[in-house]
Amino acid sequence: MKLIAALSLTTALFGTPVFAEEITVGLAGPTSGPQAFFGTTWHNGFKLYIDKLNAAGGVNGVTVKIDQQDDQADPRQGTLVAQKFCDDDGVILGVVNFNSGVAQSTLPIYEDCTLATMTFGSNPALTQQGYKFMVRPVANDFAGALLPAEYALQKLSAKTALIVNDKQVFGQGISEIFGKNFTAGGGKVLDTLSVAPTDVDFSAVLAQIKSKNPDVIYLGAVMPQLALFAKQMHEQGVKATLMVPDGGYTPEFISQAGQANVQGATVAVQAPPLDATPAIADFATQYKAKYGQDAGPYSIYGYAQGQILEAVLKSTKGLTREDMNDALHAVKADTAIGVLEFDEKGDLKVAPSYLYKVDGDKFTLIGTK
Amino acid sequence: MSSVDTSVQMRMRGGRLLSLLILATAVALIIVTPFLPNYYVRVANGLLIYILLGIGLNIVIGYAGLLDLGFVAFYAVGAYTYALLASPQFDLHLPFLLIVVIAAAVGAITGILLGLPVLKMRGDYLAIVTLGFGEIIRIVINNLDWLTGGPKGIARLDKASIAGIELARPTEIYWLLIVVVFAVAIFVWRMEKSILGKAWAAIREDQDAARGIGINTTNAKLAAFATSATIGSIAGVIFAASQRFVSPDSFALQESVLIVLMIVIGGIGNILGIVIGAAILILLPEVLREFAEWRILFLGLLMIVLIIVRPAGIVPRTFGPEKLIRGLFGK
Amino acid sequence: MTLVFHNLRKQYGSHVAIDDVSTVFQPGLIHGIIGPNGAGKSTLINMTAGSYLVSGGRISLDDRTLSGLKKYQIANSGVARTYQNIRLFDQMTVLENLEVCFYPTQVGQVWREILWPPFAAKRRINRRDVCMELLSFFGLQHYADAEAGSLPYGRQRMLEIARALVTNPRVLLLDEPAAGLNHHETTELTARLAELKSPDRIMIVVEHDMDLVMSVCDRIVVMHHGKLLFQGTPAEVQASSDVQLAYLGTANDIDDIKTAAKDRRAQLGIRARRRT
Amino acid sequence: MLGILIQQTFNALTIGAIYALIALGYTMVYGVLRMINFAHGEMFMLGAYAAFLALTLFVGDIGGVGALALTLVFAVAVVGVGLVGVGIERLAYRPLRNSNRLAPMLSSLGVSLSLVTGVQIMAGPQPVAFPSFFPATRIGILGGTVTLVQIGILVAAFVLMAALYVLVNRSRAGIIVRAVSENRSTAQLLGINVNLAISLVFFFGPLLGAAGGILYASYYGIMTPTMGAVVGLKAFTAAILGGIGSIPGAMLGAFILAFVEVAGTALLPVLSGGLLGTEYRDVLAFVILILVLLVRPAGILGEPVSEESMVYKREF
Repeated sequence: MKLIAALSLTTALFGTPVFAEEITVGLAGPTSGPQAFFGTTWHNGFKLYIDKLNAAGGVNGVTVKIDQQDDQADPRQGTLVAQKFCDDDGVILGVVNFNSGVAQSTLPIYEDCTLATMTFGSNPALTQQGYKFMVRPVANDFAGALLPAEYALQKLSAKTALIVNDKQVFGQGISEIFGKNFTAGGGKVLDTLSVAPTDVDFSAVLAQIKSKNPDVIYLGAVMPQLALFAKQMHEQGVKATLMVPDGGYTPEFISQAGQANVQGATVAVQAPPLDATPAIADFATQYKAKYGQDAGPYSIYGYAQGQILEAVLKSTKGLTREDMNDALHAVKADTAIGVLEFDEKGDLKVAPSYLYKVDGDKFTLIGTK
Repeated sequence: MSSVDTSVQMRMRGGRLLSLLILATAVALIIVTPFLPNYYVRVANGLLIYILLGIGLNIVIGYAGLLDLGFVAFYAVGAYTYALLASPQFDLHLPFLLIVVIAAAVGAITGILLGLPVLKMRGDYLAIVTLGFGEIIRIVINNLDWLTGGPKGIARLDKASIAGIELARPTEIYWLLIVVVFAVAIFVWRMEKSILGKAWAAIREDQDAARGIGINTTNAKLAAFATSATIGSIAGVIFAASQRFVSPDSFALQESVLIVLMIVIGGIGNILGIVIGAAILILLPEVLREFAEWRILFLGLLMIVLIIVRPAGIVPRTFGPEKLIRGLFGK
Repeated sequence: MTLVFHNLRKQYGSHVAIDDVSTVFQPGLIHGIIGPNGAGKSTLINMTAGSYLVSGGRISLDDRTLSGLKKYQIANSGVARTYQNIRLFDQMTVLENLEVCFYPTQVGQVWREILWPPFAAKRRINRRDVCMELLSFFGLQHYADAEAGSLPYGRQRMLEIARALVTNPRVLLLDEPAAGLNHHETTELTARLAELKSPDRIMIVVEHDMDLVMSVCDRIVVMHHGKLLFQGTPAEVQASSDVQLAYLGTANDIDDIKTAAKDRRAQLGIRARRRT
Repeated sequence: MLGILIQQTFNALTIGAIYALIALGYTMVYGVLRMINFAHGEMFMLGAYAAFLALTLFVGDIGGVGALALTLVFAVAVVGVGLVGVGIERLAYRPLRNSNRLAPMLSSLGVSLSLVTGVQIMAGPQPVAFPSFFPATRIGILGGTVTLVQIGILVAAFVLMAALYVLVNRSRAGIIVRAVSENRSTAQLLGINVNLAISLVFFFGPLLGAAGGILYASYYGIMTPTMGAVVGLKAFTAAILGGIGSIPGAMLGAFILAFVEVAGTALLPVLSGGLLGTEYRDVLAFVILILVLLVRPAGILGEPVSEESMVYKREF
């Protein structure tokens, strides 16, 4: 409300809306604590694109300043960060909420202060609650788990699957959806086993799995567990095909697991092949050049969110929070992970999904939807 | 003798000024905070919740001398009690105050259930077992999906309201917390001054000698566990009502450790110490936000330095609230 | 109306510390328990107070069995004690050390005390009055608000006895009350003990200081290797050749006992200084 | 069925061996200082990072490196971490030696936080792939699959533990440490250099922890700045289970805990009729810990508290 009052005051004084030369975008995620790796590399992807954007003079002269904040993947910290962005009238867009849990507690705050956000949490429930100021530029878990189930049933002729998840929002959610799709398609889920999110030793679980002899194993977890599991699976002589969600779409998946251990594993992700367009091929090299290490599992999404922001800035009527929200919901952005548009709930209209197979030290596209 | 008297008088005068200064600052801060931007109010709310938790845990650690590393379990019990009874989860929407009463009862029962098996243990064994209980509760919450929503947690909790007044915005929660913190602090302070509080102190100092003067240490310890758990549970209810979302992430082991640290750094066994400890461990990271991970490093090093410089905490055990008030009137 | 040991026995593994001890302690008298180191004197005190479990036999007070009860129950049956190594509540004030003894009688209405300030004030004054009177008796009234742990050693000994007296116990067990005290303090202690004698109170003193024992005790029990060797008045004990032989081994003079006691005191004195 | 049994036994032994190496550090420190050293898990983490650093500095590429060079790297890293342990004790714990018992414990929490964040800042928060010291050969034993890595870890851990055993029981340094563990003030009166004993413990404890960290990182092929927290807590639980302060107890506790974890994964769903899944594994571990402590309050091999020594004085 304060913001609107301030703006109407400016309008009254100057007659026409004043466009600032620099806007601020709130960027929040876990940059310390156990999930620091995900948050930092995701943020780096975003910053990489924004720095490029600013270096090129911004969009119509408007440059972007990033207010990066650490939410430690903790809902309580998340609310503080959200309120900080809300209180800062300069912040007109949020790139936030790496974790669905953090999103659940911050979305009401962003809604209250009419600050539009690109939310990262992929739990389907987030967009079902009627929030008007959020979009989710990543596929929700429904999309992420459909393709692998189809592939397993049709291409691999799998009859039985075994699900392992890390009992976290993402891992459990996406693996449940895989299970439903797999069962609906006529397959049989032999068992669902849970591991702790901090586990690194899966030998005991794997020994049990071995005795059940499933055709495929769906692993709902994140890095580095995906790589550790793949490695130990091979070492323990489990023959099933391993299927993992998008966290595995990173060279680290292959290098940490050991190339030989991870051959044939499938990864479902929203991103097209890295060599699909020159821009994406660029991304990986640019990232490495700038940060001195390979892109993290979610860096590409950060990069794409930068591209969405660019598109929004190009199309927005003004630089108020409301304008940005309208533009964000109406945007059609051509990004590294495809053309993205949002429906009225804020979900992607078309959530592209690509399925890759590890082949040598590369990911080979084996299916798309 | 006369020189002693003057020095005492001088100390008193200095003490009076100090008391006045501390109390005036506190009152000013309490009144000014709700008029600051919401971010500051939310930070203050977080601080107040931790102070509440600190007051609760201090009963067991500071008064009774039992090292409890699983305190977060009660916090979780309270938060989930609210979440289950005031959310779409089971479509139950009980009034806030009723839930506070229920949560207090559930907290007390949990406290006694936890207390019973660990009563005979002491020191480090007690620490690891309470830690284990904290973890057990968290793991169970994370896995009882049908009840607690599992890792997804429970969202869209009801707004709290008392007598038709809605308590949802940061400033409203702030005033709720101010009232509760003061009420609980006064209650606990009176408890400490009561015969039960003295018995806790005796158990802390020498458990066997305490038995020797006729103290039923089992009951006294259970009373400490139950009271502390009740306060933790009430803090959980307010946390859930202000966050309007609960998930197991908020109740990790680190939270228990954080509260213990707060108590020890601030001054063990002392309500004022808890406030100082909470201010250091909760506010400092917020103030230093822009330094990202460096602030955590700084916090770690600061912890070591503070503990080495003042092993029993910043505020001495004897410098309680009554000293402040007495100091104010020069008595 | 007596404290009775019935065939009392204490065993650690195969080692028998107390072997078939039966005796009766009368109210109105001060009973001394003496014996060389390791004779089992303190073990008797510890078993009576419930600090140690009883392996065999029975302890009864006024026909009520104490052995088998929990330590706090024994205390609440009217048995109070002091410890060989002083065990005060160090970080509590001197006054609080006494006040806390009201716990068993006052805990019932603790809710009222917490929630109703006038009641609490009344209680506080009441407690304070009783305790201050006791402190005055032991000359500790000026220390009331000092931390117990900060008191000089001798004062701590007195405070511990004062603490044992708050509840006006039927049985007062004193485990080496003179250990570590200087001559002046021992004299004071002797005087206090004599004054504490009352027709309802059974007082038992375990002590190495023979001057004290002989001057203050009415009856003396002599322990030797866990067995009850002799009991009688101080004069009878001093006259008993059994006691002299067994207690002193080859020596035959009470002065040797005194030397032994002095050594013991010096030893405890070192410990006392290290504590403070 | 036998195959699974053999395989699971080896799985448990491998995890147990790593827990044991870390649990020993907790128990030794507790023995001399009666202190829970929460920073000990970080020694485990530092071990892996130190070894990685030594590898990159001295060896470069892991491929084609002889066993001697690897052993050397291993030695440099563990000794380095041992020295760090001694330094930490000097700076963060020694000033607190005569204060309340809670103080050094909380100081160690500060040390832990600082070390994790420090490594996170210097090396980055991302998991780093760690080279395997052993070839990934699989061996079939009666239908079960055991890897050479597992056997290598078992051998290395047992050699280290045997060395510690000899050190503690046969060497002069061991006598000093044992004397101080037994009774610090008496040892002091007898002219034993207590500071030396404590420094020795803070050298060998972290050294073993670091060795555990290297084996662990090499086994799982990965290291992260936060790897010490979880494993440290497990090892601490193991030390308590076995009876903290007791060296054989720590080893026993570690293997018991590892077997409980594996059994929890393998049997919990079966035994509970599907009611409790593998996710309750850690609950089972803690429940067993609590049950053991109820029966034996000082842990399995801990010295039972005798009636006489039940002097409950203020602890903090």
